Amino acid sequence: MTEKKTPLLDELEKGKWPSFVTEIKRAAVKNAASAELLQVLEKSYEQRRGHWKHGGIVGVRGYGGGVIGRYVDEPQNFPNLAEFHTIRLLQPSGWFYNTKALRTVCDIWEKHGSGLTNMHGSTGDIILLGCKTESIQPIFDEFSEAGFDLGGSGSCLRTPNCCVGPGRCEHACYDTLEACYNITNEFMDELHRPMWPYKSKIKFSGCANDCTSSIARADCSVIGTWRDTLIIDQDAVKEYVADKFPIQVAVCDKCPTRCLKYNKETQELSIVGEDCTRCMHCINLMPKAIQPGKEKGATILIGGKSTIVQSAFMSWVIVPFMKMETEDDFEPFKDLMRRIWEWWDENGKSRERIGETIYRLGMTKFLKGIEVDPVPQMVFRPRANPYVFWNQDDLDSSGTALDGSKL
Amino acid sequence: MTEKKTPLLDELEKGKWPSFVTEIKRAAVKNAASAELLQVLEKSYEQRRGHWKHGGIVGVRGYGGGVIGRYVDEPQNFPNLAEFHTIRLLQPSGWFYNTKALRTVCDIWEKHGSGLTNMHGSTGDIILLGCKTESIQPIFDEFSEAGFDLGGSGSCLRTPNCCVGPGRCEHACYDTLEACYNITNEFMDELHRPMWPYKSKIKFSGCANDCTSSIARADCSVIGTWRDTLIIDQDAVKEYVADKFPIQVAVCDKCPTRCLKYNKETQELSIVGEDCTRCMHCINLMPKAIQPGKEKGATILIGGKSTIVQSAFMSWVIVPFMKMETEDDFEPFKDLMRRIWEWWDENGKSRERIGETIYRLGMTKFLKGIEVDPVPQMVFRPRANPYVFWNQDDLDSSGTALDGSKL
Amino acid sequence: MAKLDQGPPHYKKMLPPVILENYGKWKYHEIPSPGVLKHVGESGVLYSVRVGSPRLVSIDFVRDLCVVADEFCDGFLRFTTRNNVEFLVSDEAKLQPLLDSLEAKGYCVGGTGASISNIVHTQGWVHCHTPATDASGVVKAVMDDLYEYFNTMQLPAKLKMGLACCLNMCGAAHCSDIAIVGVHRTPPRINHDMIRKGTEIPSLVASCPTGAIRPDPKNKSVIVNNDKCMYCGNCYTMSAAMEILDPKNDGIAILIGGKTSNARSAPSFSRMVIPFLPNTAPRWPETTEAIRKILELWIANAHKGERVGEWVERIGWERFFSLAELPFSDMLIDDYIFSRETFRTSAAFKY
Amino acid sequence: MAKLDQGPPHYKKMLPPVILENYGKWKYHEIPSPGVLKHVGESGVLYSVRVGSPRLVSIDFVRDLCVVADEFCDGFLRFTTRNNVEFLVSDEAKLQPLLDSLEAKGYCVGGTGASISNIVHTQGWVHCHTPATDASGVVKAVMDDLYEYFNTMQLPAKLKMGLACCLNMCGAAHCSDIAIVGVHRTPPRINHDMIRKGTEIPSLVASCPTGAIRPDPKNKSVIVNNDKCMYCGNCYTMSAAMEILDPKNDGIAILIGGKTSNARSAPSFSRMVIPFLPNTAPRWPETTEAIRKILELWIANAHKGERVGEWVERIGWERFFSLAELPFSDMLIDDYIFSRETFRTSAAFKY
Ligand code: SRM
Ligand code: SRM
Ligand code: SRM
Ligand code: SRM
Ligand code: SF4
Ligand code: SF4
Ligand code: SF4
Ligand code: SF4
Ligand code: SF4
Ligand code: SF4
Ligand code: SF4
Ligand code: SF4
Repeated sequence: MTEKKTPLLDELEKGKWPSFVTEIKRAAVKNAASAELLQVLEKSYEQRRGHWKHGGIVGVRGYGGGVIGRYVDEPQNFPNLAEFHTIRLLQPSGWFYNTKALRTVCDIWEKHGSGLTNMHGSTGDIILLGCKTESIQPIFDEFSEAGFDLGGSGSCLRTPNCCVGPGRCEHACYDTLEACYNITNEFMDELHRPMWPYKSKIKFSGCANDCTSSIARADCSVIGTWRDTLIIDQDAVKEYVADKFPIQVAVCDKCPTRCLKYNKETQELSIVGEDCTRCMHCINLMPKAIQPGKEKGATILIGGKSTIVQSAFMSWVIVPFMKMETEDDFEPFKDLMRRIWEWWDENGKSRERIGETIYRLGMTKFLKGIEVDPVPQMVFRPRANPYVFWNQDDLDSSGTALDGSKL
Repeated sequence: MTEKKTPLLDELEKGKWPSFVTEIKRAAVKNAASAELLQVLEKSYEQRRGHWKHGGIVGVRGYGGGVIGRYVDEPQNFPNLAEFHTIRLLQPSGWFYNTKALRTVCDIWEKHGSGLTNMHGSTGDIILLGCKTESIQPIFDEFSEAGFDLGGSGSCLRTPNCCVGPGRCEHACYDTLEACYNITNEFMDELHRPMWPYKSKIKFSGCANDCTSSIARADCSVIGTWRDTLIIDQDAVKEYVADKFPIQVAVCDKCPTRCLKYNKETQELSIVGEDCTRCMHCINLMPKAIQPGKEKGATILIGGKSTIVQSAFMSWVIVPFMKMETEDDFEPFKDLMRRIWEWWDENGKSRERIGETIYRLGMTKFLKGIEVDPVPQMVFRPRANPYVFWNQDDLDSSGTALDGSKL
Repeated sequence: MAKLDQGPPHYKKMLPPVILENYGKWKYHEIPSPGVLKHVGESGVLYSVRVGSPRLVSIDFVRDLCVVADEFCDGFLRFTTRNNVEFLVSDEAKLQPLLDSLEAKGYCVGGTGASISNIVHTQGWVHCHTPATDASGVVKAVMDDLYEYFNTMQLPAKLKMGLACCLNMCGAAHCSDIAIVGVHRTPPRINHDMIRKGTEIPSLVASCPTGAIRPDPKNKSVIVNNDKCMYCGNCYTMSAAMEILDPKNDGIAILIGGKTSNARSAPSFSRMVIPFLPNTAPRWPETTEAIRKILELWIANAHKGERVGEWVERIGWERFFSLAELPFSDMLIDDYIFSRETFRTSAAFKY
Repeated sequence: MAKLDQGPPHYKKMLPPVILENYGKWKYHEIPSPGVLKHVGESGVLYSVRVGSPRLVSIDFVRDLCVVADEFCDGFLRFTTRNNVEFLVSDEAKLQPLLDSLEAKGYCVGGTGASISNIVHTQGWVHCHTPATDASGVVKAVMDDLYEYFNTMQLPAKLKMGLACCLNMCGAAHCSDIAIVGVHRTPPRINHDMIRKGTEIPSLVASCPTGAIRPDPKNKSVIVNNDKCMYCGNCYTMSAAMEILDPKNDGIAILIGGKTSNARSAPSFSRMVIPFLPNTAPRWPETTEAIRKILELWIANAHKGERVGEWVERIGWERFFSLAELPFSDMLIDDYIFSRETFRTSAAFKY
């Protein structure tokens, strides 16, 4: 490895935030490809453009995805980057690790790859950044041996992820870690063997704080909630008062439905249960005094995705409340997902995310297709136009005779 | 005229609200067509369907519109309704009348028409409902003689209308009656001789209460406003207090920007001027104490229309503030309208309202076309997608050299 | 020879002296009693007495108005944007006599302040070719039923109703507190002969918002894809050969919560809450009842000063449906161009 | 033989005992100091110490983390949804020593509560083929500049930033308080040879959101209507023959005011406030400065607890532009599918 200068990148070793340049340099010490990466990157910084090409079918036996093909645009100058593919590994739920597992990842990657990684990728995988085509199968074999599996890529179910949930959060309304694990395992085929119009993502958040940003980042957002009324511990409320916490201003005045009333005299909080939208605000501010209700579960929302093609979509409510307590409760969810994907598979165009398909064909057709009954929770507000499609078969029986009687 | 039974319609003579059936019957006494109308209508009530056909070119010499062709579907049974056209007459600004003018309308209409009228049509015209083709020209001639003129129909400027404004309202921020009169007269050609892709409407409201519903009902909504800060009369405020008017709850708490503060001690109202959106709420509730500011004018909004084809549109802000005090001030408005119609005429498809054309081509192209600079008041919020069109000619000069300097 | 382009009569000729004197100089107003507005100007006071009108009137009705105006208003009156009549009284002494006379003659005084006013409406079966319902008849039935809210001012806020007898929406009902909209529910039945005789096929094809119509060159006519049709009737407006009237299936949809004033909240569209009610002429009991129910729910639940839409937006549409005990169906979920913005992209909602 | 479909490692194996014992039984949390979370469970307390990560790291970085975790955390740690590291301390006695050790080794502790946290981001020039800007470099520059807000909790609320190096938005920046988005500004340059060699032309044509690409059968290639192109790069994703990278004109757009939590207000999209800033590598001073200005304006003006978007929505976007002294241009006005909902259909606004 020749030591080459990287004056522009060196500027990015200054400052308090940890430097990725330093990290590439660390890898470069041990790995020729990483050393060349430094040079290509310096070149990008000089020229202000990327130098990577994608494409080519790369992968492992038995799977249709999990590896992203990547090639430098001047292989003659950067031979070690001629092939520099990404491996995606399924992360453990909630990105929890013991050091043994982490060191295993490092060791295998040191042996076969660049020694560079993203902990983690934006979808959630462990991203191993840069290896040769010939190494892909050996890498997979070794990781497989060590208990790891490939993540998703291509037109398939992408690697689901979840928030820390019951692992460390008092707000969790269902077991996000188990749901993510169990459901990922259920859909191994959908994840490893692309077969849909386009990609599809699931993210699990334990409550409406949505710490996985599932509503924006996943085609299916599973967001914890409860069905009854939140629980107030009046003693704890008094402690907040004693601590001079401004309950009225910080909590009640910002409750979006103004359903939480603070009584200065009694130092008690009361709630109009049916007006609460379970937005989490009060619970966030007073976790010691306010808790989600007892009847817990999740809201299922569909359609989230980013900008390309039809604009960014956020997921919208399809099932307001689904129980998610035991493994059995996951079954209805899995059934629902199967019906949803099937409908999309039948109706979606190539490279059309499910949100776009639903938008194009109409929520009505989608709901019929997946056999879910419409409820007002699905919409912020009803339609403003009168362009209703009527089922012409039903019509005969809902028509009205000239004498006013139903037909 | 044979007396025929109308049992269904007779039901609509019961009840407290004045009855249109009674009115048709009154006309029927004098007019054969109106008598037949009663029969046709009774038939519609029996059968639950209309019996009218439109089409056919009917009109007066020199104009392209102002008359709507109408024909009963069974002329053999209702010979007097074989032709039963609508005449639209331009109403005086604000629908003010002296009885002489009104009686003139009645007399001419009695002579040539059904004796039935709408006072007024939904666009604003005096609607004379039902005459023969041969009568159209004589009717127009007589009305013309009496100082009346035809209103709009077809792909033209439709009859503008306005709220009562300075004629009887303390809120009027410009002279809606004069604006409507003056501008209607300016655009006589555009109104009487259809030449555009589709219809175009203007409505004038003296303030943001928008008593003409211009924002929903007109392609161009001219809504009175002011540019400085509203004026508070503190003595009058104290009178409201004395009258036990709940200022805090009814006014301040409902001010959308919460910029109006009531001081219980001093019994004074104060305002953070730059936060006020001039929504009219406080003025509506305390007209004796709060008035619009002194620098008055109008906001011009474009694009309103009802449901067909692309959905209903409400007008949106194109010019946040335009002076409207003197006749000279109308000139910039007229110029603007000419540019707007010209752009629409060039770019609009057949039967496409201007709001739809702007939506289809983008506000950017529209603003460039009419030479109006973009301001943030035009939008509730900026775009959420990054799909910006860049003028490729400007780009060279806004590009950045590799040394960071502007090109 | 008729004068062309002379424009409307000049409004100044139509104004009573008190208005000419106070023109643009009004200071404030009060509503001394339902239907009576008192406007105080810098040099004078004007009383306006608002009277309900069926809008579709005979010339004799207009002449009757003139008689009243001559007797009490020096011959001046006006009509409102909602087609009510306003008698303009400049002499306070004549106010009570006017009111007494109106009462005696059976005129309806009201419609001011927190009341319902006349329903903006359209032609319907009386004169139009596309109606899915009648206009004047429905208005009469509803106004009769709600009359107690016209001649009093006991509502939480103004209630503005609109009726359109077809989706062309000539009643501009699309931004009303309560909108009554005539709807067709079956695709057009094509009269191929008529089409061959003179319909401009390209325009007809272009008229369909959903692209349901395609040319059928073989037949020199068109074909309608019934599955794509949502019965807007725009094709029928273009060509009478596309018969859309269907007595058995036409009827009324109810939309609520729109407004156009900018006071407090931005103008908003009405939204569908009942997709269909039958055309039970002559008095549309299902419609009057549905409207009364919504209105009474609003009265019982709204804060003072809250328009229908402001109330529903505060409590949430999902809550409205459960309070109103109205069935929610897929019909009410938007599937047109701007549908996406109506989908609930939030995990926060009520039941 | 590799096992297929065995799925991710089981998370339970990755959890420290204190978590296993308190799994699903956490009662509440506190934030004793920036970067330190204290979670109190039914039978035990867990401290989590959050450390910033460049995300693009060497295996040695990961091994270093392991050393720390072994010493203070019984060998357990996790990563967050924003790619920070969290050391999981079950023994309170080890907390301060851990913090000291982290400090000594130069780790960045922070990102909790009302602070900025790591920027969700992407590959950029390091590894992707469509980037309009770098990812890690911009993030580094911005985080360095705003570091004072990472290791303190003095902001009005949490500030969530995202970066995407092209419109594919892998950083999912579209709902961030502050979004940094790489944008191209010139249409693709077509490599016709490459297209002829194997691009599937129908898919390429279909890939264009604005219909700017049409087939050119004569040339066995495609033609781009430059006037319709808004440089999204979707065609380049489909085919490398549609070269979209343009060093001179690529750069960054800033969007603000998005969020995904449902707390208080519904999740919302970020909205564009600066359409273009140049790619001034290596430290993007225009970008860091622009972000700092917006951030400081928010600090100075927001109510406590108000996210960026909540603040701007309260004061109004038009007011934001005047306060921020940012030029407003037609670039910022939407002209895409859902544009209509952004137009101000109200006469009420500020200046
Ligand atoms: C690695 C990663 C970015 C990162 O640095 O973390 C990434 C990288 C790429 N994304 Fe992505 N996306 C990554 C998360 C996302 C996300 C975020 C998320 O999942 O939460 C999104 C936005 C959310 C969404 O799905 O809409 C995202 C939206 C896209 C899109 C646009 C999809 C769309 O429908 O709008 C594309 C384009 C495509 O698929 O052709 C894309 C395509 C790509 C490609 C495959 C394009 C390419 O071939 O060059 C990138 C490969 C880069 C590489 O070097 O491997 N990537 N991509 C993320 C995956 C890591 C992981 O598996 O954990
Ligand atoms: C008479 C009137 C209804 C009434 O009873 O008051 C009316 C009646 C007709 N309207 Fe209208 N429209 C009338 C005000 C409106 C309004 C309300 C307004 O102007 O404030 C609207 C909604 C606002 C708007 O312009 O969008 C309206 C939106 C339509 C449309 C749909 C236009 C659109 O772009 O969506 C049509 C369809 C068309 O033009 O082909 C239409 C078409 C028609 C036709 C011409 C259809 C026809 O040929 O049968 C109707 C003639 C009926 C007749 O017997 O004369 N009418 N029409 C109104 C005109 C009276 C007047 O001049 O004062
Ligand atoms: C006479 C009329 C104007 C005209 O030129 O004809 C008129 C006259 C007045 N309006 Fe209006 N409005 C008139 C139609 C409207 C309309 C349009 C409509 O009804 O189709 C609107 C917008 C409707 C909407 O928002 O959907 C309208 C929204 C208002 C508002 C705002 C109400 C609100 O809070 O949303 C006010 C303010 C108020 O009442 O506090 C107002 C206030 C007033 C005042 C008090 C103004 C004044 O100081 O003189 C007038 C008496 C109101 C009353 O009746 O209580 N006027 N007003 C119209 C009477 C129609 C009728 O016969 O009932
Ligand atoms: C660790 C993490 C979950 C995980 O599985 O990794 C997490 C953990 C917590 N979140 Fe979160 N959130 C995490 C990402 C998010 C995200 C997603 C993101 O950042 O991309 C969101 C949604 C972002 C958005 O709205 O745009 C998120 C929105 C919240 C909120 C709502 C904030 C708000 O008012 O809008 C809360 C409640 C609060 O802080 O009051 C919350 C609260 C919390 C609590 C207090 C929950 C608890 O009781 O343990 C945790 C500590 C918060 C803190 O750092 O102050 N968490 N949180 C994520 C840390 C990321 C990081 O490294 O900084
Ligand atoms: S989404 Fe809710 S349950 Fe999950 S980590 Fe965030 S606050 Fe906790
Ligand atoms: S969860 Fe939200 S809506 Fe419910 S009481 Fe708390 S702050 Fe109010
Ligand atoms: S719009 Fe304003 S000025 Fe005109 S009548 Fe209504 S309140 Fe008065
Ligand atoms: S006009 Fe509206 S925004 Fe302005 S102070 Fe009055 S109520 Fe508030
Ligand atoms: S709404 Fe339809 S049916 Fe009624 S008058 Fe207008 S065009 Fe005719
Ligand atoms: S009724 Fe409307 S949707 Fe149906 S075919 Fe005619 S134009 Fe198309
Ligand atoms: S945002 Fe674009 S350039 Fe960046 S990693 Fe994703 S696909 Fe590549
Ligand atoms: S960059 Fe986007 S808009 Fe331009 S041609 Fe390619 S796909 Fe179409």
